[in-house]
Amino acid sequence: MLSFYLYLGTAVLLVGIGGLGLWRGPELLRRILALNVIGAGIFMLMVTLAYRPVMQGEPADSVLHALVLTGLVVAVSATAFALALLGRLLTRAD
Amino acid sequence: MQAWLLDYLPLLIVLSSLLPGLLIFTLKEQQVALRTFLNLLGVTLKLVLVFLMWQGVKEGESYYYRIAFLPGADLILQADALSLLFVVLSSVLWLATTIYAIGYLEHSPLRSRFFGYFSLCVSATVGLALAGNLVTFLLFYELLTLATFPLVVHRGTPQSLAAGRRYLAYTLSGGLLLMLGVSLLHLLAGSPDFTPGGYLAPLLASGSILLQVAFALLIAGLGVKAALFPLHGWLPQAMVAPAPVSALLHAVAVVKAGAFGIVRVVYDVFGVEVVRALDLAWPLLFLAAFTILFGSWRALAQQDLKKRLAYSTISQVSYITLGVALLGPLAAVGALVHLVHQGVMKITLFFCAGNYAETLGIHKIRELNGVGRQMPMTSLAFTIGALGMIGIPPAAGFISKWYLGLGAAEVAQPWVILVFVLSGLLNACYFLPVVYRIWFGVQYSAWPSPQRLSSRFETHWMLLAPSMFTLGLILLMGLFASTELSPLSWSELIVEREFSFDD
Amino acid sequence: MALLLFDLVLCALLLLLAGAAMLSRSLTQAVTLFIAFGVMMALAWARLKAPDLALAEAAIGAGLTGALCFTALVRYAKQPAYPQPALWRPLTFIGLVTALLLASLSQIPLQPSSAIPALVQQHLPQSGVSHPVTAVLLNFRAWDTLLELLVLLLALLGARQAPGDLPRYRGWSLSISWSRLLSPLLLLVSGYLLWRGAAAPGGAFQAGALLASGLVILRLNQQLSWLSWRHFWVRMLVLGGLLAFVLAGAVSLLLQDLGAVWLSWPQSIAGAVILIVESFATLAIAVTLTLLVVGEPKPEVADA
Amino acid sequence: MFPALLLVTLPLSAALLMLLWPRFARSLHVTVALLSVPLAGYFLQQILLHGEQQWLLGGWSPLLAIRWQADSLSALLLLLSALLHLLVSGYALAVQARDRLPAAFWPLSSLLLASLQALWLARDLFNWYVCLELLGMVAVALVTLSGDKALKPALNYLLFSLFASLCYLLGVALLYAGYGALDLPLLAGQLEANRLNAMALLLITLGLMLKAACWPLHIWLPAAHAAAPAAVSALLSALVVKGPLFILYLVWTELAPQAFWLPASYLFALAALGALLFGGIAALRTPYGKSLVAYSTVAQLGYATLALAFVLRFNLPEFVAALWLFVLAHALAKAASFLAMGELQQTLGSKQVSALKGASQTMPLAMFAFAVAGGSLIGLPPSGGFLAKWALLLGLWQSQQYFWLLVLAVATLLAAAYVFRVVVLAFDRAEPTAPDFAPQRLPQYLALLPALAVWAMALFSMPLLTLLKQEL
Amino acid sequence: MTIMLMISWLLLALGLMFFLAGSIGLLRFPDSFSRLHAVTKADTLGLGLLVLGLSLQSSWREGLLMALIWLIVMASGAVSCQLLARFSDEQPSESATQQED
Repeated sequence: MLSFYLYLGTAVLLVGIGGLGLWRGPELLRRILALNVIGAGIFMLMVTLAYRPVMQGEPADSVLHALVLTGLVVAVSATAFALALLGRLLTRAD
Repeated sequence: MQAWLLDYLPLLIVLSSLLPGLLIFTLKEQQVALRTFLNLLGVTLKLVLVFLMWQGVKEGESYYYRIAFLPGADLILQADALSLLFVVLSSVLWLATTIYAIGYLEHSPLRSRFFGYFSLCVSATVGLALAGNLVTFLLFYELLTLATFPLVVHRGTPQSLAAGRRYLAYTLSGGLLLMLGVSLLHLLAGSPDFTPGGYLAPLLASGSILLQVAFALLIAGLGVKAALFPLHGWLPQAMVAPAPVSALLHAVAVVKAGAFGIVRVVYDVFGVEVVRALDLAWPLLFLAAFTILFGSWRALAQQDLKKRLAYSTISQVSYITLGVALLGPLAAVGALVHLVHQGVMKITLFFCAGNYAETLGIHKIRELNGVGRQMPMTSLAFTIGALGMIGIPPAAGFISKWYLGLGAAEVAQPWVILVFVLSGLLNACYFLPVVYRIWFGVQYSAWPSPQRLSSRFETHWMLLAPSMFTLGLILLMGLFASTELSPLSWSELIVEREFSFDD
Repeated sequence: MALLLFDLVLCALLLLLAGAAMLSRSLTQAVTLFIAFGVMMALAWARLKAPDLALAEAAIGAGLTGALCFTALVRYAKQPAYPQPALWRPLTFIGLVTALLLASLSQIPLQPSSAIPALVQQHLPQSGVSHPVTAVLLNFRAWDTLLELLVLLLALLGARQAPGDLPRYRGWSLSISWSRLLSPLLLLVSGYLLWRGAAAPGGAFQAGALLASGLVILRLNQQLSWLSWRHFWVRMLVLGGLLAFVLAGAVSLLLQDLGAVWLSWPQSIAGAVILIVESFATLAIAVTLTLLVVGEPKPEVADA
Repeated sequence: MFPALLLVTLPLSAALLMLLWPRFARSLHVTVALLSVPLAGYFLQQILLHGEQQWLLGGWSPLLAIRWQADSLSALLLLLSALLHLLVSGYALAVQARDRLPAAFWPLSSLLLASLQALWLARDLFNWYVCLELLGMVAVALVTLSGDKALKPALNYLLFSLFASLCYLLGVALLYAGYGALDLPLLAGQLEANRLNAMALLLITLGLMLKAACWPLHIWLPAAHAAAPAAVSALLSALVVKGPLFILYLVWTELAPQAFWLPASYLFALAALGALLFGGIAALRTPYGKSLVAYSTVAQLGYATLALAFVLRFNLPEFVAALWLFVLAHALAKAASFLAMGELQQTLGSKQVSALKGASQTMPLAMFAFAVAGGSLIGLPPSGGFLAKWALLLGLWQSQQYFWLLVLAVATLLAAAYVFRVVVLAFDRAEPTAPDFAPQRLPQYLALLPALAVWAMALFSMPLLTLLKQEL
Repeated sequence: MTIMLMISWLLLALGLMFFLAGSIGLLRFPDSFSRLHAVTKADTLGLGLLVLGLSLQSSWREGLLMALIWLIVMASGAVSCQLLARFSDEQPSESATQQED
C-alpha cells in the first residue's frame, strides 16, 4: 500500500516536473521532451491505478493497461509529428 | 384583385422595391435603360399597391401578413392608418427621389450599387412602417441601417468614410439599445401586435422600474435615428452623401424611422395611460423641446447650405417627438401631420440644395447670392419650402405647427408654445437670410463650377421636376388641409380611430 | 521491505532523471537522460504488473522516441545556445498545482469500485483471445484502437508535410553485417510477440515497434532503400492495418444479422479476425514508425 | 446503425483510399462530401422520427464498450459538419489549381470530417481523448499545408493541443480512479462533490478550454488559423474548436455534480468576459485580415462560453438554446468570412487589412459575403447571430444579469467595429488595391453561400429550437 | 546450495563493481576514446558476471535466456562502440553524424 502511494506520488511529481520543463523550455525540443515526461507521469498514474486490484490478489485492471497502450502510441505519434515539424523549422532557420 | 392576393398585400409592397433592388445589383454599369426601367417599375408598382391598400384601409379593412420568426414573436406586416401614413409618404417621396437620383447620378460610377441599396433602403422603410410588432420593427430598423450605410459612404472619399463610420457607430449603438429594450419587453409582456392604447397596462401593477428601463432603452435606440439631442451627432456629418441620399435620409427614411418608432412606442406599445402613469413623457418632452432649440441654434452658425439644412432637420424632427410627448389628441394630430409635412418640405429643400450644387457648384450659403435670377424655379421651391419650415401660412408647415400649438394649449403646457415661438424665430433667422441672398443678394463672383445640364430648363429636367412636384405638394397640403384627402384629415382619422384618450 | 526499498530507489531515480532532463544545460544531456528515464519507466511498469506496457515503453517510449529526439538534436547543433530562463516563478506555480494534485490523490479509493475488471474476465471467453489487454484493445474497445492507428497514420502524413533534409548516416561493414544479423532476429521476436499477444503480454504494438526498430537499423545501413511512400505497396503496408480493421468491421457486419453493431466480431471467428487485424496492424505500425524515424530518401512535398 | 456508421466510416475509408491512390483523391473526396450531406440529413430525420439512438460498439455491455449516442443535437452537428465540409470541398476544388493546394488536403480534410463525426457520436471519456488527439493532429497537419510560413504556428498549435490532451487525460484518469468507468451516461449523476472530482473536472475543463481556445487559453489560435490556407481556416474555426466545446458542455451538464456548477459558472463567465472584450479589441487592432477573423473567433467563442456559464448557473432553456445557436451561427458565419477573407487576400495579394481598400468595387461578391457574415457576428436581425443573442438576452433579462447585458452590448459594438473596420475600408474609392489577377467568381459565391444561410437563420428559429429541444 | 548462493552473490557484487568502475571511468576520463574503453569493457564484463551470478540462482532456461541477452548486448555494444569511435575519429569535435549528399 505504501508502494501504491509512492508510485502515485511519483506519477504526480513527474507531471509536475514535466510541467516545469514545458513552462521553462527554453528549447522547443525540451518542451517536447517535457510533454513526454508529463505523459509518462499520467501513464504511470494509470498503471498505478491498474495495480490496485493486484493488492487484493486479483489480476491488474487490463482496461487501464489497454488505455495506456493506446495513449503511448498516441504520444509517440504526436511526438514524431512535433519533431518532424521542429526539424523542418530548424533546417529552415539556417 | 384576387382576395388571396390581398392577404399578401403588405408583403408585396415591401417586395415591390426589394426585388427590383436585388435585380439591380446584378446589372452591369452600362445597362442604364434596364436599370431605369426596373427602378420605375418598382416605384409604379409600389404606388399602385399602396393606393389599393389605402383604399382598403379607408374602408376599414385590415391587412395582415405573418411569417414565423422568433418564438413568441412572429414577423408581422400589417396596415393600419398610422402605418399607411408613413407608407404613402415614403412611396410618394421615393418616386420623386428616384427620378431625382437618376438625373443627379447620370454620369457617376457605381450606379447599380447605388440604386440597389437605394431600393433596399426604401424597402426597409416601408417594412418598418408596416411592422406589426416590435420585433418586426427592430428587424427593419437594423436593415435600414445596413441599407443606408453604403449610400452614406457612396462617394468613397475620406470625409464620406468618416461620416459613414460615425453614422454606423451611432445607428448600430441605437439598434443595440433598441434590441435590449425590445428583448426586455418581450420577456415582460411577449411581443404582441401593436395595439392602440398599448398593451402594457396589465403590467403596471407588478412593478414599474423595468418598464421605465425598457422605455428609456427604446427611446434612446429610436432617438439616435430621430436625432434627439445628444444622439444627433451623426446627422450633420452624413451630409457628405450625394444629395438624393441626404434628401431621403432626412425626409423619409432614417430620421422619420426614428420619429415613427417613437410614435409607435408611445401610443401603440406603452399607451398614453401607461406613459402617464409612469411619468415617462416629461423627460421626452424636455429633451424634444431642448433639441428643437438646440438644432435651430446650431443651424444659425452653419455656413454650408446642407449643414444648415441638417441642423434644421434635427430641430424639425423633434417637433414630432414633442407632439407625441404632449400626450394630447390635438398635439398627436400635429405630430403626425408634421411627420408628413416636414418630410415633403425638407425633401424639397434638399432637392434644391442638390440642384444648386449640381448646376452651379454652390455649397456655401454666401455663394447663393443672386442665384434666384439664374435658377428661378429652384429658388422658388426653396423659398416656399423655407417659409413652410418657418411656419408661414400658405405652406404646409403652418398647419402642423398650428396643431402642435393647439395641442400644447390643450394639455396646458404654455411653455411649449413659447418654445415654438422661439424656434420659429430662430427658423426665420436662419432661413430668411438665405432666401434674401437668393433673391436680392448681389452675385460677387462667378459660380464655383457651372454646368450646362439642359438647354430648355435651368437645370436637368430630372432634377427640376421632382422639386416642382414636391413644391406642389407643399402648397396643396397647406391650401387644402381641410379636404378629405389631406394628411391632416388622415391624421385626424388616425387619432380618432386608433388613439384612445379617456379624458 | 526489499520491494519497498526497490520502489523507493526506482521512484527516486525516475524523478531525478526526469528533473535532470528538464533542467540540464545541454540538450544532448537532456535527451540522453530522457532515454534513460524511459528505460527506468519500463522497469517501473514491469514492477507494477504491466508487462505489456513495459514492453511497449521499452520499444516505443525509450527506443523510438529516443531515436527521434536524437535526429532532432542534430539540428540543434547549429543553433545558438539558449539562455537559461529563471526557475523560481514556474517552480512556485507548478509546485502549487502539484501540491493540489497530490492533495486530491488521497481521495482515490484503495479498493476500486469498478466492475470493469470483473466484466473483462467474464467476457474474455467470448472475445476470441485469452489475454485481457489484447481483448480490450481489439475487441471490447476496438474503436479506440482503430482511431489510434489513425493517429499514427496522421503523424506520418503530418510529418511528410514537413520534410527536412535529414542528415544521413552511412553504415560501414561491421554495422551492416550486424544489422543483417540482428534484423531477422527482431523479425522473429516480433512475430513471436504478435502471436503471443493472443494469450499473454505482447501484441500488435509491441511487435510493430520491435519490427520498426529492426527496419530502422536495416534502413540506416543502406538496406531497404525501397521503403518509400512513393511505392504503392509501401502505402498499402502503411494503410493495411486500418484497411484490414475497417474491412473486418464491414465483413463482420455483413456476417451478422441486421441488429449488429460496428466492430462486433462474430464469436466463432473473433480470434481469427483479431489475429488478421493485428498482423496487418503490426506491419503498418512497423512501417509507419520506420518512415517516421528515418524519413524518406528524397523529400517530395506532394504527389500529384 | 448504418447512417451513423457510414457518416464516420465513409470519409475515413475514403481517406485511406485517397492515400492509396492519390490520383483519385479529388473525385473520391467530392463523392464522399456529396454523399455525407444527404446521409446526415437522413440521419437527422431518423432521429427526429424515432428519438434518441444509441449503440454500444462491439455489442458489449455498457461498462465495457464504447458508447455512441445520437440525440438531435449530435445529429444537427453531424449535418452541420457534413454541410460545411461539402462547402469547403467545393471551395478547395475551385481554388486548388490557383492556390497550389497540396494534394494532401483531400485525405486530410476527409479525416477531419471523420474525426469530427466520431466525436459528435461518442459518449465515452477515453474515446473522446483519442478523438480530440486525432482532431488536433489533423488540424495541425492541415495548417502545415501552407508551407514553411505555417510551421511555427503549427508547431505551437500542436504543443498546446498535446498539453491540452494530456490535461484532459489526467482528469479522465482521476475520474476513473474514483468510479472505474468511462461511459458518460453511466457516470452521469454518480459523481460526488469531493476534492478528487473537483481536480479531475478542473483538469478536463482546462484541457478542453485550451482546445476550444477559450480566453485566456486562446493564444495559439490566431496565428494557427491565420497561417492556414483559407479552406482550412474555415474548417478549423467553424468546426474544430466546437468539438471540445461540445464535450465541455456534456461533461458539465451531465457529469459534474451540481455543487460544482456555481464555481464553474464563475470560471466560464470570467473566460467569456475576457474573450468578448480582449478578443474583440485584438480583432480591432490586428493589421492582418485573417488574424482579424481569427480573433473574432476567440471573441465569438466568448458568447458560447458565457451561455455555458449561465446554463450552469441558472439552468434556463434560453441559455442552452443560446449556446448551440451561437455554435451553429458562428460556424456558418465564420466559414463564410474565412473563405471570403482568404479569397480577398489571395486575389489582392496582401495579408494586410489595409489592402482591402476599395474591395467593394474590385471584389464585390467576396466583400458582400464578408459583410453579411459579419452581420451575423454582430448579431443583426434576422441572422443566426441575432437569434442566439436574442436567446441570450432573454435569459439575461430573466435572470437579472444587468452587468452581463452591458458586457454583451460592449461586445456587440466591438464586433460591429471590427466588421465595419473592413467594410468601411472596402468602400474607399480613392485608391483601390488592384487585384493580382481577375477575381474568380465561383469561390466568392461559395463564400457567400453560408453567409446567406446564416443570415436567414432566424426565420427558421422554430425548427431549430425544436431540434435543440429548447423553448424560449 | 548455500555455497552456490554465496558464489552467486559474489559474482553479482563483482559485476556491480565493474559497472561502478565503468561509470566512474565514464565520468572521469578525459577523452571519448578512454571513456568508451571504460564503459564497454566494464559493461560487457559486468553484465556477464551479473548474468552468471543470476543464472546460478535460476533455472537453466532462464539462464540460457540471460546468456542470449548477454550475447546480443555484447554484440551491439561492440558495434555501437565502434560507431562512436569512428565518428569521434572522423569528426573529433562535431556531432556524431555525417552529412551525405
